[in-house]
Amino acid sequence: MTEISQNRAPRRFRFERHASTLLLLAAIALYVILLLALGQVRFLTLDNLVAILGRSITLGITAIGQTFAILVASIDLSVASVISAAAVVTSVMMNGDPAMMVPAIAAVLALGAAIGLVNGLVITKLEVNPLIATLGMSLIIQGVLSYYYNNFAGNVPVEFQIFAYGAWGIVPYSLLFMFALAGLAWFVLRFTRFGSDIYSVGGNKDAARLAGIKTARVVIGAHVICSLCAAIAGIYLASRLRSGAPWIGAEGVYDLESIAVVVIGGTVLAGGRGGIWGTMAGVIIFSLIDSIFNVAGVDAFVKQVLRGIIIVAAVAFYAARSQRPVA
Amino acid sequence: MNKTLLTLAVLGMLTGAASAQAPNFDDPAEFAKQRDQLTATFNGPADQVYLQYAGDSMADTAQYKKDGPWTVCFSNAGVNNPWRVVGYTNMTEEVKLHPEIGTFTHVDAEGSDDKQIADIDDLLAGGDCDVLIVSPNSTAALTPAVEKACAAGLPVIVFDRGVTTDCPVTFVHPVGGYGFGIQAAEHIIANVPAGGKVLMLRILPGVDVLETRASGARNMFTEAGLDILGEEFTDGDNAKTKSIVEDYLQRGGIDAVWMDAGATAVAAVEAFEDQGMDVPVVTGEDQQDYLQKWRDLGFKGIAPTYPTYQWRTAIIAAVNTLKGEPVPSPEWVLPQPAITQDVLDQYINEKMPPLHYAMCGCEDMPSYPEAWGGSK
Amino acid sequence: MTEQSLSRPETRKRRLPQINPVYVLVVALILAIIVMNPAFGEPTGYMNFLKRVAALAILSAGALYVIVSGGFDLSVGSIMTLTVIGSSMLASNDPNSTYWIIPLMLGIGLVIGLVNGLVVSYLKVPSLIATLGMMITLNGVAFMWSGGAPRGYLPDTFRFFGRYNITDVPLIGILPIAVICLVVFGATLWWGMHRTNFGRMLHAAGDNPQAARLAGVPVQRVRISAFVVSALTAVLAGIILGGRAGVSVNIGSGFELQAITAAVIGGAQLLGGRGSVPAAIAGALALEAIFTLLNLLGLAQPVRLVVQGLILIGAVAFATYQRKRAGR
Amino acid sequence: MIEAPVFEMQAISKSFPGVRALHEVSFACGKGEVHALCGENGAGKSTLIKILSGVYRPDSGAVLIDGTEQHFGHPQEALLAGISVIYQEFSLLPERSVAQNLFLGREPLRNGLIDNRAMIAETRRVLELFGVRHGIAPETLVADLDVASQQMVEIAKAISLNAKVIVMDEPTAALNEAECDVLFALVDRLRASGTAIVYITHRMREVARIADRVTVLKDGEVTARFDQVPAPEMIVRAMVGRDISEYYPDPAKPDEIGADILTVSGGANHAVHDIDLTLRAGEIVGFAGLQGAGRTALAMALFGALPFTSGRVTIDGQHMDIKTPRDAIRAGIGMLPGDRKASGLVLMQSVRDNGMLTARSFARLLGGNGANRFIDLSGMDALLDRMRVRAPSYEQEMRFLSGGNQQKAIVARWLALKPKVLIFIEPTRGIDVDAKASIYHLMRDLARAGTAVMMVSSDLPEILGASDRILVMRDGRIVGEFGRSASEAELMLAATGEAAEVAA
Repeated sequence: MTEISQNRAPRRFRFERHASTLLLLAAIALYVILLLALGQVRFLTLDNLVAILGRSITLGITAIGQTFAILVASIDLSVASVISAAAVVTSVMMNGDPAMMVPAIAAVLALGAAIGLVNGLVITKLEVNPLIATLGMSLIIQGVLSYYYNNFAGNVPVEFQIFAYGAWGIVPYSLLFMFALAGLAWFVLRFTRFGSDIYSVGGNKDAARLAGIKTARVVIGAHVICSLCAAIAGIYLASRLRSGAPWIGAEGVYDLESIAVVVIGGTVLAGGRGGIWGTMAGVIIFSLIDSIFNVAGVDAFVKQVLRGIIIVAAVAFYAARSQRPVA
Repeated sequence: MNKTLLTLAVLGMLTGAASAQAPNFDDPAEFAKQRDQLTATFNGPADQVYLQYAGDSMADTAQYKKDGPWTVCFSNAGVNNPWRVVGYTNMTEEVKLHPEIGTFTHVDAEGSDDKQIADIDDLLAGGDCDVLIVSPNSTAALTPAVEKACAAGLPVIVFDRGVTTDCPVTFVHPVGGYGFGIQAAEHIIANVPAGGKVLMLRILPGVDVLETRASGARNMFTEAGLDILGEEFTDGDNAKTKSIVEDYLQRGGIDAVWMDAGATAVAAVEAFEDQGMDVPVVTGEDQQDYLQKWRDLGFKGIAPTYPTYQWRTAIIAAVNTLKGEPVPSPEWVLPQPAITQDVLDQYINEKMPPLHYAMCGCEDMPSYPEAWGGSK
Repeated sequence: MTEQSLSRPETRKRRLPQINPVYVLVVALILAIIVMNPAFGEPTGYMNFLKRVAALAILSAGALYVIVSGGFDLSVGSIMTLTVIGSSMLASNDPNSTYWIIPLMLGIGLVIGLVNGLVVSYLKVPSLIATLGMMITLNGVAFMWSGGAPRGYLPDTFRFFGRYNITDVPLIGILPIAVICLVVFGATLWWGMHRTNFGRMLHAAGDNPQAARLAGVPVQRVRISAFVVSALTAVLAGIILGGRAGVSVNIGSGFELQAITAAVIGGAQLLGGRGSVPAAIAGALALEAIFTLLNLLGLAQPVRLVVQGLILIGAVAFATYQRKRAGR
Repeated sequence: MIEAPVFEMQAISKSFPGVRALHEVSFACGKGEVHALCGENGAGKSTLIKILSGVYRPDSGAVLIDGTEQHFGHPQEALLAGISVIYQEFSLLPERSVAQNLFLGREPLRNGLIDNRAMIAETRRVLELFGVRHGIAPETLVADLDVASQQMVEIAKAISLNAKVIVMDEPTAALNEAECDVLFALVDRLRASGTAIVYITHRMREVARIADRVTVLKDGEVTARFDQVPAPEMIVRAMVGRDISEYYPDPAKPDEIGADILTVSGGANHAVHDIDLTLRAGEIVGFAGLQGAGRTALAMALFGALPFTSGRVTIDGQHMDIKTPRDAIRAGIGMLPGDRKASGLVLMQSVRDNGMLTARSFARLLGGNGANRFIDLSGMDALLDRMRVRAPSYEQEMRFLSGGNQQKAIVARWLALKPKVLIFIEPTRGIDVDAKASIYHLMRDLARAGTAVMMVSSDLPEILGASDRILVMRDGRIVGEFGRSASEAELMLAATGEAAEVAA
């Protein structure tokens, strides 16, 4: 088979590279057409644009991390639990005291990094399928968390709520933060050796190993980043909800949704191909869909049906053209 | 993962009247207050329970008076369980009774705090709302969003679960969790001899209103000298409920089952039935399936309620506000009657769906019963 | 000279027939339960246990088909929900309706399985995403159909399969219908997986789809069939669970991951090629036994989650370790 | 031995489950030396190299670099020690650019960040060593390159490391003559600069052209070591270990070749063009050519895996429309893929299941898996016995068997269906010598029984030894037809389409 698979025609249009942009444009077009058709032009304002972009900050931050995990041909189902844990620890540690803001954030980030480290170690050293490893981790975190807390616990000081509610003009800090984080992630993937290694390990683990890359470290690193992002998302959610509860991660279905937006953004589940901006496009598409549903007054149940179909259709939009077999 | 979602859905259905303070689920003062309210007389028309209110403190709403047609916006925590479905139907039917409401905009947060905050932002950004009704997904989390809406000059009506601010025009809710627990516990104490064995089945820990239901009942059982076999969490899952009761039956007899919510009461009853045993006292809630099971098997049941008519009341409060009429405030406390053996038959309606909540206060509406899935 | 090179290590390496650790686990757990609660050792005790686990066990055996073929099926829980809600909507309390509702539900299951399979095979959507989409969609459909709350009861004829016991059976006293269903469907699924050409092709397709295709296996059709089998067993599991527990809106949620967990505890290889129906059923028994045991020990729900997580990771890590030790 | 070898491997032994790959092999290479490592497929060359480069750990023996013993646990350690390898299987990432591949895992940094400009400049510099004629742009994605260019990138990757030792594992498999010359010039230059080069090949003329010394491996042992390049025959004898005549079965006698079984006229798809071809009963037709010349693509087209988009195929004179492998199998065509692990075997299943697979695929879906209209289990066991598949039990999982036994089990798969045409792609790749001979005999037996056999191979001696007729392909076309008396040089000439030196 080697001969054929490599015997490709040179220089063809790389559809996958542009598909997420096409999908985003389609969603925007649909939204605008819908507003015009319904005569709801009052939604075509900058305020509303900001509101739409700001809908999915938690999902966006989580998805940035999930992009790393998926690029390296892994996956992380534990992000929702990490979000809950991070939010609860944030709010319990701060407990209204502004002086505890920095220690709390540091502790939560350390917690996130530790969880990512364990995920990575279980996947690389015990060679447990990432799906199972992170699902198991998710159950464990959720269990430990619900053992100690069963409601909203603690609260964050008013000063800390600026993270979620403060704004620069009409643009919330959190939105700027998300895009800054995405920029940072893009930078890491594009300009650092670690970022390059992520693509290599995700693309072909054996080749990466032969080239002298310590593949296990790269996988672990990707998982640490993934869990760190989930922890940041949890911190943000604590600021937004003013407190943390052990169910808020699961409530938002951030595990499956983050995977869905990453895949819709054109990062392939098999790893090695994709990027952050696709993921951000995926996040915005999700926000737009939500807004479209709200504007059109779609019934909650119909909404769910449509959302399921959209996820599959969007992924099919790329995948059907790919020659690779899928599992 | 999804089990958690399920429990959250159930949680959404049962959490109400959350107190604004830090969680304290064993508050003797609140306990006593609710105990009194259960038997107190309420103001308002006797035949329209959804218009009744405790106390006589009213809010002046003249500043919100506005000519119709109005746009009424409603940010809903979700319609992901039968209680909320019945409630939401009450609400939409109530809307139809008010021609002044030109547009009723409903956004559904699907059980997510994060999404509900974003939804309220959306409504504020482009919804052109004249009044905002909020059924918060959780108390503390939604407070900033509600405050933001108040700050935008909108009259806000909150119902079911509360928020920790008094900026809304009013907060509509029934008596509360202790009341529910008290009604069920009193019934058991009256029907089980001292030393009897009680199994307490709960949906999940940590939810204010469920905790108060349990703590109220627990204290009463201990006081009455009943033996609490155990407190088990069912996740609101029929199958699990059945398994738990079966396990307890294998280990010995049960004299009463106390339930903090009625969703799985029938499963608990069936566990006795399937073992070929007589059904002891099993408490429930006002779902049709439980009421009918109770009547058919003739066990000693009781159905405390967390009435769905508060969804009607929320619309009425909004309408009154926009009309500039006074509204009970800062809280509009609704009566919370229990269905007992004496009145059982008048609440049973076999034409209604099994998980229809009988205490809906909706029988007088023109579209009853079809809109609720029933037939005449 | 050439003769020397024939002394291959493999001839020395005669492996003992290994017993799947899941069976040891089940026996140990059940013994532990009996020690904690002797009543469990009596027929009513263990028959009730089997009755309770029947739905999950059948579901796991069905889910195993998709796992062996190299995919995931996250939609099974929502199929169970749809089955229960749909049946309650259609039955309108008519006991005779069961006879057409069950075939109809199986028909719906067939269509769902076909769609899953076609989307995975022809649209090349990874099964994780395809069935996730299906899960969200079907939950929405179930809500749409019922308007958010069930609108009818399941007639007793329908609940027969999950609820009723044959009493006065010699030796064992009671024999729940659900246990009979478990044996019948379990045996059928075992036969399909381990005794037919289809089952072997399923293994081959999951093991190495490219090789299977070049060996003439109709890989896509085999995969689609696996999704169909999975969806059909989900309908059956839904009927049994609905029979046992009655109608509720989220009855099936969480079962998709439990089914995968059970199969994995039973030694199934994620991403395909290896799996055993009896071991998957034993995995389901083990899972339920753990829950029962933790309940008996008075451990709270959170501890159950932790234990479940540890067992999940432990089972897979152990299997990997064993395989590595056996040599690659 | 050399005074101070750059690296020295002492008494290396290595076994894998089911096969002893190396037995006490010693090997060394000095500064400025090109040491050819020769051996048949499966002789242990690749394993030896993988031990040198830290992919495998030896079971026993020592690796010395500049006189100090090293225990590489990871390829990176070997890279740091100055050992760079051009692997036979490409280790390029198709979705990354040429420059990114070249600097995989060791991107140049500036202020801690990847210096893309330096990376591209350096890539351009290295690629220029091959001559501007090839014009591979550093920014191109590897997926967009043809096979020869990919091979060039692979070589450039190893060279750009400035390693002390460069191992080249059959680097010319995909190159045409001119490209080979560029490579040889490069090797000369590297030698002059003092690099130690291990050059793996089984092409004798390449050995003659560039090697200083030769070591021959056979069955995991060193069978000969020459300090000067000897006559090719001596190397071949050391590689094969016995007379060629014993090794390859007799060719078909003229009367054994029967009727036309399969014909193709004007067959074409995106990879092959203008295919006119006849396969006859009793005849083994060998297909030679460079990698990427379209041989495998042709086999895949005949087998329906990448079907012809135009042209006409007949079997036994009847027109066949073959669009899928199943169509091909129904028409009586079988195929043994070249990359057994990736495309042939279902490794987690038993030997028996592997053998039964195709028969079961064409039997009743819900029929019992013990027997079908083609064969039953005892029939399969008999077939496996007859082919002398060595396994402790036929219930043994396939992955525990050696390459040769795996290959035989796949042959059994096809024999169960009694195909009219059987296509072998690289039938002896990764198979030890003894098993190899039995595969050749098996092919011959099949042919004698009336099967038309097509063999695609990159191993010219194998093509010459086992075929009755040889077709050479280049750029997707059949460009020459030879009898088995042709020479390697003639075949190479046809395969590269350029003037070739006369060699072995």
